[in-house]
Amino acid sequence: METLKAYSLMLTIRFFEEAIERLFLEGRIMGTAHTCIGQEAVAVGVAAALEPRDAMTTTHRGHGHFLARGADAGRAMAELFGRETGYSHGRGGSQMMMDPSIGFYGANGITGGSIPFATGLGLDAQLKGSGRVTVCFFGDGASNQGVFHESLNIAALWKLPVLYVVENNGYAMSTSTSRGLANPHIADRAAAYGIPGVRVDGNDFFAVRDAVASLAADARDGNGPALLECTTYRLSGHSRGDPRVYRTREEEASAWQKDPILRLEAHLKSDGTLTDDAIAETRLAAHAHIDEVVHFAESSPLPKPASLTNDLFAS
Amino acid sequence: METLKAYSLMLTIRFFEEAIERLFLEGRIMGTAHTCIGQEAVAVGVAAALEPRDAMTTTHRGHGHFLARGADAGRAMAELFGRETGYSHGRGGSQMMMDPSIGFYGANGITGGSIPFATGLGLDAQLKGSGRVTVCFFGDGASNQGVFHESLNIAALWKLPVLYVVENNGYAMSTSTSRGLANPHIADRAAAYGIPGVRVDGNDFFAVRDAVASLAADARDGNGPALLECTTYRLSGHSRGDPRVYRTREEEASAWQKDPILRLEAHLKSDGTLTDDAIAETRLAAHAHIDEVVHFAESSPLPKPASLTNDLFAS
Amino acid sequence: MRTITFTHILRETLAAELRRDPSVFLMGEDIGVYGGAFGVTRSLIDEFGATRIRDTPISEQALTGIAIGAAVAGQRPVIEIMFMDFITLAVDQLVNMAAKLHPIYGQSCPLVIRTPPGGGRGYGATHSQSLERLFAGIPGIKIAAPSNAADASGLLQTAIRDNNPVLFLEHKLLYPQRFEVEDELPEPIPFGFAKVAREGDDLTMVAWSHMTWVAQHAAAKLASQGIEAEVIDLRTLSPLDIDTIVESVKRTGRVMILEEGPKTGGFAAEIASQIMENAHDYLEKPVRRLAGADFPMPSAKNLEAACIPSLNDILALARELVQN
Amino acid sequence: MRTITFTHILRETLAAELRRDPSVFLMGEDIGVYGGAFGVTRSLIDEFGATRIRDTPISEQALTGIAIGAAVAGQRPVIEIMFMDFITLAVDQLVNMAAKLHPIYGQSCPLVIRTPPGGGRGYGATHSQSLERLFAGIPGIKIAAPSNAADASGLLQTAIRDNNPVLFLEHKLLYPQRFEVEDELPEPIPFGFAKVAREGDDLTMVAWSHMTWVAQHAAAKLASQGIEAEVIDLRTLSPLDIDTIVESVKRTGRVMILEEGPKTGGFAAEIASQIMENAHDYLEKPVRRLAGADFPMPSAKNLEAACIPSLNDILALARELVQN
Ligand SMILES: Cc1ncc(C[n+]2csc(CCOP(=O)(O)OP(=O)(O)O)c2C)c(N)n1
Ligand SMILES: Cc1ncc(C[n+]2csc(CCOP(=O)(O)OP(=O)(O)O)c2C)c(N)n1
Ligand SMILES: [Mg+2]
Ligand SMILES: [Mg+2]
Repeated sequence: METLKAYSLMLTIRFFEEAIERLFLEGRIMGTAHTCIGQEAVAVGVAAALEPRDAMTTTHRGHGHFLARGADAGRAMAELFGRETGYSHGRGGSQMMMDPSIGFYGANGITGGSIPFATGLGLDAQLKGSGRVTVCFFGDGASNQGVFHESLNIAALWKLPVLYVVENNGYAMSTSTSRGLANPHIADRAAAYGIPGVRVDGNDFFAVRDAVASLAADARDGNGPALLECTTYRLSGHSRGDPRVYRTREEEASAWQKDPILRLEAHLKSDGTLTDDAIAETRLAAHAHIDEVVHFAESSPLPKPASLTNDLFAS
Repeated sequence: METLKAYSLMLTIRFFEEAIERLFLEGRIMGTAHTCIGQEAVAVGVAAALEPRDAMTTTHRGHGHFLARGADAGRAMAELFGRETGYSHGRGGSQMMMDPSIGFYGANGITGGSIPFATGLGLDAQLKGSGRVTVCFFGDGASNQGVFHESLNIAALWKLPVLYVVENNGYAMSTSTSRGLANPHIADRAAAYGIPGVRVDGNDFFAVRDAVASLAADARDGNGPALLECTTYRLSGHSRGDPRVYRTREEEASAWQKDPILRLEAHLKSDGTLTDDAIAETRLAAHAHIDEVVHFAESSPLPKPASLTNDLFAS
Repeated sequence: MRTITFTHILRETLAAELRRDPSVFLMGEDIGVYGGAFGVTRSLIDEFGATRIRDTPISEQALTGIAIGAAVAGQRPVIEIMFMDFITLAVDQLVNMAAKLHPIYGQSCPLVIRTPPGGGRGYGATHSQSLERLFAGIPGIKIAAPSNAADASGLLQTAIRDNNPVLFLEHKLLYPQRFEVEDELPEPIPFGFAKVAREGDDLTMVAWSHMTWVAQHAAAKLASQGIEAEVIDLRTLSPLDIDTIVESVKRTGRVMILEEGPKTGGFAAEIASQIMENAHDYLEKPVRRLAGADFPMPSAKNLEAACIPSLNDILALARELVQN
Repeated sequence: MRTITFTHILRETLAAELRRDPSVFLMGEDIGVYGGAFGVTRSLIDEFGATRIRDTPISEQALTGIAIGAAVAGQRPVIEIMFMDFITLAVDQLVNMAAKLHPIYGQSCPLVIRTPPGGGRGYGATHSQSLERLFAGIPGIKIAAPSNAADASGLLQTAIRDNNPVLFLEHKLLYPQRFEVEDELPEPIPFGFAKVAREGDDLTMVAWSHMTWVAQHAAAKLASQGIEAEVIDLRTLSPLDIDTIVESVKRTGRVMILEEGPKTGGFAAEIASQIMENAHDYLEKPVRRLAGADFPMPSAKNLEAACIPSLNDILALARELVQN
């Protein structure tokens, strides 16, 4: 993925998420959602290093991963609107969308719930010899779920081609990593399974991309899984209506200084790839795209309850 | 605990377990049981280092721990016979006995199931400031359960006075540690939680005792939990009727060379504590004790089904 | 008298119990400074501190097991499972450990598991389930499912003072609802006593938790049409007060059981069976269950609504039941 | 014809399916060289190797979740949970992931979970439970519970070829039992079709898994006393063949449902409710459930026996049902 594409994807994600926060405030969408503002470099950095055949699972905070992987933003947004055109026909909502045609296997709303699923995708790849690498996203909080431990042990034991990417964004809801993890260096947990544990600055698109490229290549070569910790910060609240009483506005302000989008923007400006005008244009285009996305979603038809009856089981 | 007492306890455990294997063969007891032949030095070494106020949880292979902790062998055996005089009035069987009066909180038959329970005992001790240390026994196989990870993280985070003792006896049923653990050095898992991980020869009574004494003192002093790996070997089959197809007779023969009881016996002889005659006498006494135990158990009355009706709930 | 939300009376009750008994403590994810996902424990940390209002990592299995161990050792933990859907992770600890402690080992396990079931908020298939069915068939676990503030307080007190594991259901639609209550917190309400929420002789509606309100609205509507429905609010599922149900059914001869969760394999089936076993000869019509769709809860508002028994569903069934 | 144990026909069936379809593989604890705790998979590793007869660490939650992921990707995993009691550890993965895949995401999840429920072997409270109740109320999971070798084979084939999660119950008392079967493995048996294991017009007995045998023994005894009991072997619980039950009940007017697990909150309640909903007017007597004690399974032989419905219990209830 070229850097410009990455930049524009990061903008798309940011504006998608901002739109969602707005839409909730305006009462135009219901239920709940978790936005990934501030973490766009992880999503896009990872996606930039993957091949089309590769796979990905995500978390409750998964819009960015999905968009980075190539989702149709309109259909994703339609899912949040609970419309028939949504990825899950309005049945899933923010946390429950999949699109195997682009190697995207979603999340299920259970923190850590997709870790074994991703491991199973890895087993499938190994059985088929498909050369597919699966990226398994999860958060610092999710790394405390037992199934993390079970899955990594098994993946390591069987040398499955899975790259476990923990987005350490400092918090699990209100619980800071230092209050949730006895050893807040999540990459250190890799040693328990005898696999590589690597830590990168998750706000640095290039660092994420390069680390993933290298670890994915290892996994593809049959060297087994790895654990990649991307340190970042959740600039948004945990979910809508989070008063963020568990952290200070100063801390947030300083985190905003490290906004991964501004960082990539600065890079693109300093190396001459983009002018201020071009930046403004790209931003405008991304905004316009999201406006269309929202319009598409909101004007899509509602799903029909009758459609449920026959869909419980696969035939 | 003086060494002679430890030696005699190890014999009691060995003969208790041998009696059980015989009783199954003779069809005098039913259900199932897991014997700890070969692992007696762990049970007794740990118990020797604990104080009366301390607590212990065990595993499916828990008779040795229970006896080392001071259980009445007759009541334990009666439980295996399904008698009213058993610790659980015949309701529990081999895997389900507790006696809080001696700080023994049993197991529940679910591999790893007692790890959070022990952690909860540690929380209780911390809340009460009771100075109690809890030893949590589990096997190499159990260390692959998610709840191991969850519990150790929490215990470390909260600095609970719990000593996690993994009896690495080489196998989880038929699964050797190298086929069950990506990194077979279980003590290495401690680093994930930032706690001490120590490995000792679990067939060496003194090594176990001293390691526990030191780690328990740390825990009592408020320094939090530790993970102690005791390497040993399960000389018996996994449970009754195990044809042991997963390992060779040669491997077993060489493991028998390291029998912890013979080892302690040799030590006691070489340092002049015990003569050959005294050894024979101690063995005879232990045998006689177990004969009585079996007699007590077998001649105890059956429990009455009617007793169940009112016992579902505590009042 | 005063008005109070379900959330607030739960908080007051927890505070009162924390003051009353030093062995009571709360434990769960984000229950401290954050106050819990639904705000029930908000500000309790100010009075009771982080030791007794204890945040945990995201480790439902261990936090439940830790509470069990602490309970057997003499504490009275009240844990919060943020959404009932997540209790699936603690099933082993509850079924194989907590539920066995007294019947097998003779140990008390005074543990309360507070958790919100239910849909209606568009949270989707893993944040909307009514999973009392997972525990209703497990001997050794009690289940309370209050529908209003006074009952919530009285039953929660009883749950905390009980020496057994109690699953305490707080339907998420109830949290913001306001109720008239006495100024003082009520006395503990003994388990196993249903409440007749509305009297009537034409048919019986059995419900619990949020469904009680749907039933009561329906009953009010029916009354305006000359049909007097009795509404029985179970308050606890285990133990089940079958006597009150049977007494009512003997009078009305017609009964429907309302359940939010999927119809198949739900708790309404147990109630229906017991009614049949105890009042068969008084039934004018077969016992009817009106329950959720046999489908995971979808998130879209219109789909979600279609999966939960509605006022209209109840009215239609009630009319059918009272016919001839 | 030949005689074969339940264990052996399961093994033959697994082998046949492994040969037929390269995407089928087995996974579980100690299923390889050891052959599984009950020996079902013994020697399969010799033909199919350790890749397709895959031992796992003791990690029920992950192994289930891994199978789910692999299934969605196109494999057909057949996992073994060594005792059904341990499936408590996999409830989250089954309820929140497997059961949601098709209804919510539109994905197929061809997964079979083989596991032995049941008591009778003195294994105690965490190795003897009949926990079909945990899944019977979860839309999206199918449940098969064969009682004999031919059904076990036919249903297992169907389970493996089904594109949905199927819980496959192998009662541990059935494993060593011998059955007459054809020389060839039977054809796949479609789900949702109960079998009338014995015909009779005086009363109906509904059972599944091992309880079917207790029912048949009772029916034989009753026949010698002039009472003709029809025994319906459900074969699958989800989907439930209510039609066959109703047809029988319409003839007999008297029905008992047999369940090994505790009575309260069990699956018999669902069956009883559906009978009432569909055949109320034909019932001469209320539907009766004969089920296990509401107590965890004790290990002592005499206590265990007291917690499981016995031949005598059935005979007594049958006589009561056919009176006047
Ligand atoms: C099993 C389970 N427990 C708790 C929750 C509620 N919950 C949703 S997200 C979240 C925090 C997750 O933290 P982390 O894994 O760090 O991801 P982040 O939100 O920071 O992206 C919690 C507690 C859940 N959805 N599932
Ligand atoms: C949850 C669960 N899974 C599987 C089992 C079956 N099982 C009993 S003991 C055992 C092996 C345990 O191995 P380990 O922890 O090393 O203890 P050891 O038997 O070696 O003492 C297994 C698989 C069980 N009882 N519980
Ligand atoms: Mg986080
Ligand atoms: Mg072992």
